[in-house]
Amino acid sequence: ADELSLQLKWVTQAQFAGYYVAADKGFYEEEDLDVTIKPGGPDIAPVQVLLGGGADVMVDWLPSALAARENGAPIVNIAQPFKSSGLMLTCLKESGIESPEDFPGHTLGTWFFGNELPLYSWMSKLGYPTDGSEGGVTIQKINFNVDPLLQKQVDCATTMTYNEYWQVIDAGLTPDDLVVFKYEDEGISTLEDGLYTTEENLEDPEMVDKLTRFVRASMKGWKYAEENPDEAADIVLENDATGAQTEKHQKRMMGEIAKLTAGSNGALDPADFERTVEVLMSAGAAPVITKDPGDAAWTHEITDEALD
Amino acid sequence: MWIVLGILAWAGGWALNVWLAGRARSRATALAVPVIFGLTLIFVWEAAVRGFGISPVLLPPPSAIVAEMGTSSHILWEDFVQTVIKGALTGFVIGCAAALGTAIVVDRFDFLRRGLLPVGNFVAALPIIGIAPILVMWFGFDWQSKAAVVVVMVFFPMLVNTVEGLRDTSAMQRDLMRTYAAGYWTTLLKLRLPAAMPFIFNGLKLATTLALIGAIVAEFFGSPIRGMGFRISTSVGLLALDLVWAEIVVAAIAGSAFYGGVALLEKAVTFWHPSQRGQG
Amino acid sequence: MRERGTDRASHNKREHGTMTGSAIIDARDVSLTFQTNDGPVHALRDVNLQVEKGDFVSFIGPSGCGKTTFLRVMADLEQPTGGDIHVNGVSPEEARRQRAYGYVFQAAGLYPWRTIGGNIRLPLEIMGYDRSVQAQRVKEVLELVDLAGFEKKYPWQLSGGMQQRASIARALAFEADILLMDEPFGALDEIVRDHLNEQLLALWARTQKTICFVTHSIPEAVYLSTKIVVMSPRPGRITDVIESPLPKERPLDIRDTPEFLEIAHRVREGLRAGHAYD
Amino acid sequence: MRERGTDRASHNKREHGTMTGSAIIDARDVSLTFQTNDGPVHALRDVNLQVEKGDFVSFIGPSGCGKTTFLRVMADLEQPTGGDIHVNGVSPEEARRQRAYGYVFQAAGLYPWRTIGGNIRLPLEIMGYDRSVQAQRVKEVLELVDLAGFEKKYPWQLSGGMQQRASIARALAFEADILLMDEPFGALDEIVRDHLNEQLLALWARTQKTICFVTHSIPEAVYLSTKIVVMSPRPGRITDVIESPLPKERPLDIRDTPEFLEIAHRVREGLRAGHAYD
Amino acid sequence: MAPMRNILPVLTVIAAIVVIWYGAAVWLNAQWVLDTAARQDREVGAAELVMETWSQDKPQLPAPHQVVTELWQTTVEKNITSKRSLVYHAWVTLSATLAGFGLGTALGFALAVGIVYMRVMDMSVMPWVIASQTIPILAIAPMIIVVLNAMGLSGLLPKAMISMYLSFFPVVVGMVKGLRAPSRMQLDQMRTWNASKTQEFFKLRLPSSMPYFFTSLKIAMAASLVGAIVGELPTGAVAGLGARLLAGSYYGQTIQIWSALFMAAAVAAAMVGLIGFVQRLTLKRMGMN
Ligand SMILES: Nc1ncnc2c1ncn2[C@@H]1O[C@H](COP(=O)(O)OP(=O)(O)OP(=O)(O)O)[C@@H](O)[C@H]1O
Ligand SMILES: Nc1ncnc2c1ncn2[C@@H]1O[C@H](COP(=O)(O)OP(=O)(O)OP(=O)(O)O)[C@@H](O)[C@H]1O
Ligand SMILES: Cc1ncc(C[n+]2csc(CCO)c2C)c(N)n1
Ligand SMILES: [Mg+2]
Ligand SMILES: [Mg+2]
Repeated sequence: ADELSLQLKWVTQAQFAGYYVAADKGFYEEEDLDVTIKPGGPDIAPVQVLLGGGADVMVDWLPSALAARENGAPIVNIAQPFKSSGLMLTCLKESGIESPEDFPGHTLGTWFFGNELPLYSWMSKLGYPTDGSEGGVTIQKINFNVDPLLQKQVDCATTMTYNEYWQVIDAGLTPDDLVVFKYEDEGISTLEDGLYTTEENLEDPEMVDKLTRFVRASMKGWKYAEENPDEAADIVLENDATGAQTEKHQKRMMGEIAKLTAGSNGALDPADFERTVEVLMSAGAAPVITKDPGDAAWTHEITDEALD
Repeated sequence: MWIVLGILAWAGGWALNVWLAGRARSRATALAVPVIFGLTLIFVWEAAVRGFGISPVLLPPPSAIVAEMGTSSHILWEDFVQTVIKGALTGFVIGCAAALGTAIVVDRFDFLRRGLLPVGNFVAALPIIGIAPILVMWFGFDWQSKAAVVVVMVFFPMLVNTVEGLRDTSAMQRDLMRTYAAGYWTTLLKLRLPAAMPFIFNGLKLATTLALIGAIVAEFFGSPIRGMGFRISTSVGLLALDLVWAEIVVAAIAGSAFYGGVALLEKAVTFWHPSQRGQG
Repeated sequence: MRERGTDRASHNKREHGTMTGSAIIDARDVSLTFQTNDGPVHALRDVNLQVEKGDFVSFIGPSGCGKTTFLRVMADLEQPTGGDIHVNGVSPEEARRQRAYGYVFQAAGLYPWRTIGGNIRLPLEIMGYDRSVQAQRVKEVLELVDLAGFEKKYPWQLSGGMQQRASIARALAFEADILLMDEPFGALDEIVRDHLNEQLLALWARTQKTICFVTHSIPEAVYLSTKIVVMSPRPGRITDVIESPLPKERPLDIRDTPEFLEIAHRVREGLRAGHAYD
Repeated sequence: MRERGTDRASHNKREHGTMTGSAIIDARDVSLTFQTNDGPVHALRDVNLQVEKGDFVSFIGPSGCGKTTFLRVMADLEQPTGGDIHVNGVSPEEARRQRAYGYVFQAAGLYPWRTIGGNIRLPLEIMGYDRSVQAQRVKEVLELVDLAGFEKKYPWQLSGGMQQRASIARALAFEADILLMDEPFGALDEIVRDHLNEQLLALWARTQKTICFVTHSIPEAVYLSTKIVVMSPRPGRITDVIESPLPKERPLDIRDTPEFLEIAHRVREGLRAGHAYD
Repeated sequence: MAPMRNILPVLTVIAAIVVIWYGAAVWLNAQWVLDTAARQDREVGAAELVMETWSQDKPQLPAPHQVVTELWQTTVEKNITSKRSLVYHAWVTLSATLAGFGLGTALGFALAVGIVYMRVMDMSVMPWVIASQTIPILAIAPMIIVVLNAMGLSGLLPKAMISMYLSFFPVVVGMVKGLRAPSRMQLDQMRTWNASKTQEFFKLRLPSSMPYFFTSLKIAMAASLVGAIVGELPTGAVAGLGARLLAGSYYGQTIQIWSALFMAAAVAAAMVGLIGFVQRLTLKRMGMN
């Protein structure tokens, strides 16, 4: 079998169920592939792993992928299993926020690494300064958990529909205590989990063939996971080496993830790409991308072949 | 081509140093030798990056880092103030002062010494990366939590060194004080603190490197949107490695300068100790 | 540990001591046992000694016989495990608090972070002397031990003999009634030693201090003392106490007189008895 | 630094030296200046000395006059800044490589992690003696210095005087032609000192070693030596070299003979000349 | 040397810490209890408040018994090969720690010997060794891992390398001091016996450096553990105490974080204790104590 390794953007969880299912159900084997899945984490930049040769393909979000590309990393999107964005801003109702008009004077916590850009671009659309000055908001970098929100260090925090939001709920708050703003609804959504590889790999026909088979099997895994969420969650749990995940949480996550993958057959929709670029470039202050990356940043070559 | 150049530079630099070190020891050679060594290292790095065609998102060449330091100097300065001046320095001062005070109390009451030091050693073994998030949770995002992390990090090395130093007087030196019927405080001031100075400086020197690392690492776990740790962690995510390395260079320079300053102070204060006199 | 009056000689001496009321140091049946891993070490056993005010007492005896230990007991640096000792009629501790002692240790023990002047000034600072008095005293004692001009040097810049003299100066700088000196002239050559012996005698005559002095040199002991205490080891005890008939005024050439040689002979015999050879 | 033959006496001695071809140590115009922060210290200037094979040479002089420094120059532990020195006809370095020296340092300097036996065995191990020879030698020298039975003890379990004896034993354990001893009997009392003096003389008579011996005691120097070198300080120079007329066979009471006292007197005068006091 | 004498003071201090800890737990967690109660329109009495602060799922500061319970459950009650067993994770970290410790000690030792015997190294290397330690390891650890990965090294070794990076420093510093500990006189003695450099090293410098050596080893061991944990973060939260800390932090599982922390400290204490034991044995055999 041909060996192929996949670098994830985050730790093993239902967010990546499609790949684990494909491996577990033998979809990769059917394509004569031997796939190694490497979990990620906050200290792992998948692009570095990819360029360093530690992986052949990676899961990444378009904003950080484009930022890397502008910094000289020749990476290309080859498939996009996630159609919609799961990012949202979750606010405490007690802070008095009910609609975007209420933001001024509050502290909004966001993840960085490129995830802050949609928020900046939203604020600039709303006309709020982000330097904490009068009539504006304060942007605070928070880590990948919800503690700052629970401890009221911030009034709003970025969360994923499938993960952090439920952690807030698990902590004892009810949906009634919260107000959420989905990026998808606010017109600032960016493309999330896509599959990327290097330009060099795409010039190698053998590799292209492998990737094609990989994408095909992965999409099969995704569709299987959508249809059998509980089984998919179990498979994910099986593969969690930290032993820190819980069944309840993963099953719920799988349900939410299915909503995000639903609209995609695996091929990138160029309109989504354009929208993401536009959001990123209108972020004001310190944009991570300064020029339109153009169509070189994605290709349909693989998906066309895989999904024909 | 670049690889050959790198090897040549390495050999040349080392030979030059061997020659310099063989000559009489002077201020100039003492300075020149490490500088030449460092320059050689940097050149070899540059040559390797170019020679092997290493991607700049993995390891940028020194020339790119220097260029970045020029263009982002205002960012670097802002981060330096936030992390080094506000976080590391405050924490260093508070932590060392607290440790010194505690050491004196612990030394006064033997019961405390025997109880606190073993427990202290255990607590000191708690990894910083575990403590930092907790302290950020307690002290907020700004520099106060960084200072707190630094305090925790420098406290025990400093405490242990000071306690050891306060006990490092010879029986005869103490007996002399007894024959003068000198009280506890007099003995502390005139005998034990001076005698403890070499140990205290050992602790201080250790604390300088710990303070800087602590302040930067703590920023990984939450910070306002400035600071060296913040910049490093976010820039890695965006693969702006020039900036990351520029920050690292600033950290290394600041750390070495800090260490050097304390070492100079040590030389001035403990000029009498054999380890200082030996190098003349 | 404590064994009482089994020994005739010590019993006699004790009675003698009781009669002289003015004894400035009055040790009765003093014993001291160190507990070590190898078992107890009897450093002193049933030591009885009376020293009058103004006495110059030399202690002589083989290495390890307890000379240093006895000095330490007097200065309250060591607690006897048996017997009683009184200094100036009070306990050694009380006397120490009254700052009765000037102690010259067997090794110089100067503080390396202070200059020679600073080292000599140290006890004066602690005892709260005036600044001007301090400077005056430092100058005086430095001259006394021939170290004028070395005030600003650090201890390690001096040779071993000079360091020893500085430590003597330190003990002389303040007004202690009792000087305890443990082999102070050990590392000095004969000429310097003679010179310092003279100086010490002059100082003693002038100030009426009481001096307890440990030495390995028989002539030195005889030349300096009004009372020579000969000790023997394991357990450390006093084997002989010789009252010197020599006059207080002692030129160096007194050392060639028959009286002197006779006392020296008696000391040597006492010392020899404490040794294993023949 | 180097200053040549300006001094009549040294010039004479040099000629004298040239005539005796067998000099085992032959120092000509040796000078040594230490460069310190305060400026140069002239530790030795124009030292001329010839030592014949089998000589017992004592060095005596005030503290800091350069005795230790001269011993160190002989042993190639210090490089002279002027003049020439030959040992056995070769340079000190060469002689050192041939393991010509047994050196007893001013302080005992035993290795704390080795037992007394182990310390004495150390040079034997380094020089590659057989195991059985090693054991034999250790036993012999321990007896020589009266430390039989202490082979297994560690240095800190011994008193200062015993440590000093162990360090003497260490220098005697291997076959060095030249023994360099720097105040070896400093911390010992008179009786032990006399005893060891006798032992040392016996050893010297038996083995025909050449011995260079530093001491502060005039009687000791006179009693032991065939040649007494008197030195004076700043800069360190040799002021007198006294060839002893005493016979090789020396009982302890030779110290009361007129010849002995005369030599002692001459040494004392020489020594006094090097001092500041009258 | 007499641990027995220390037990009472240690227990007293621990008791004091536990009391303060419980107090702090009430203080830090009370806000949350009050907020929850307010949302549920519920009144809490003082006793109730205290009890609830000590039994939250995700407290700001877990109470001691919560940590102890978690430790018990994840060590004793789990099969040690299970991924949910803290013993398993501790072992993963420990193996990287030991490998890094070994490498670091060897490197540090070699550098120290070079510095002591070669003047060039003394003058050129030392300042850079110090500078190297001012670099925040957490920042470059991911890059080291990636680069090593690119070179085909993965698994234990990259973690061990980071561990080594942190642990060689105390060994260099301590051993340079230790190898230079012999006095001038001791070195001169060796010279008069015409000892070779090797003999001088093994018979004098090495034995004199032993106390420094062991002290350095203790510090290096603690540093190695930190290195191994730091190295675990960017290998992808797979296994080990570092991964455990990380996972705990994503999901706000403070109890899990604290128990991983304590496990790490216990491992460090055990290893340092072991070195101390070897130290006492060695020094005793060398007649020094
Ligand atoms: N702290 C101690 N612990 C155990 N034994 C001790 C201690 N101090 C002294 N000794 C022992 O007590 C005895 C007397 O020692 P002391 O120092 O009084 O001798 P000394 O007469 O002063 O000898 P020296 O002439 O060598 O100075 C010795 O056998 C010594 O080993
Ligand atoms: N390493 C050194 N650096 C500078 N000066 C030195 C050094 N060694 C010795 N001296 C100086 O050289 C002079 C001679 O010293 P040396 O040790 O030879 O004296 P000594 O005759 O052995 O005295 P003592 O009787 O005290 O042992 C002294 O003034 C001393 O201060
Ligand atoms: C560079 C980069 N690193 C991490 C994340 C965060 N992230 C990616 S997936 C995921 C799972 C959420 O449950 C999280 C937190 C990011 N957005 N960008
Ligand atoms: Mg004594
Ligand atoms: Mg000398």
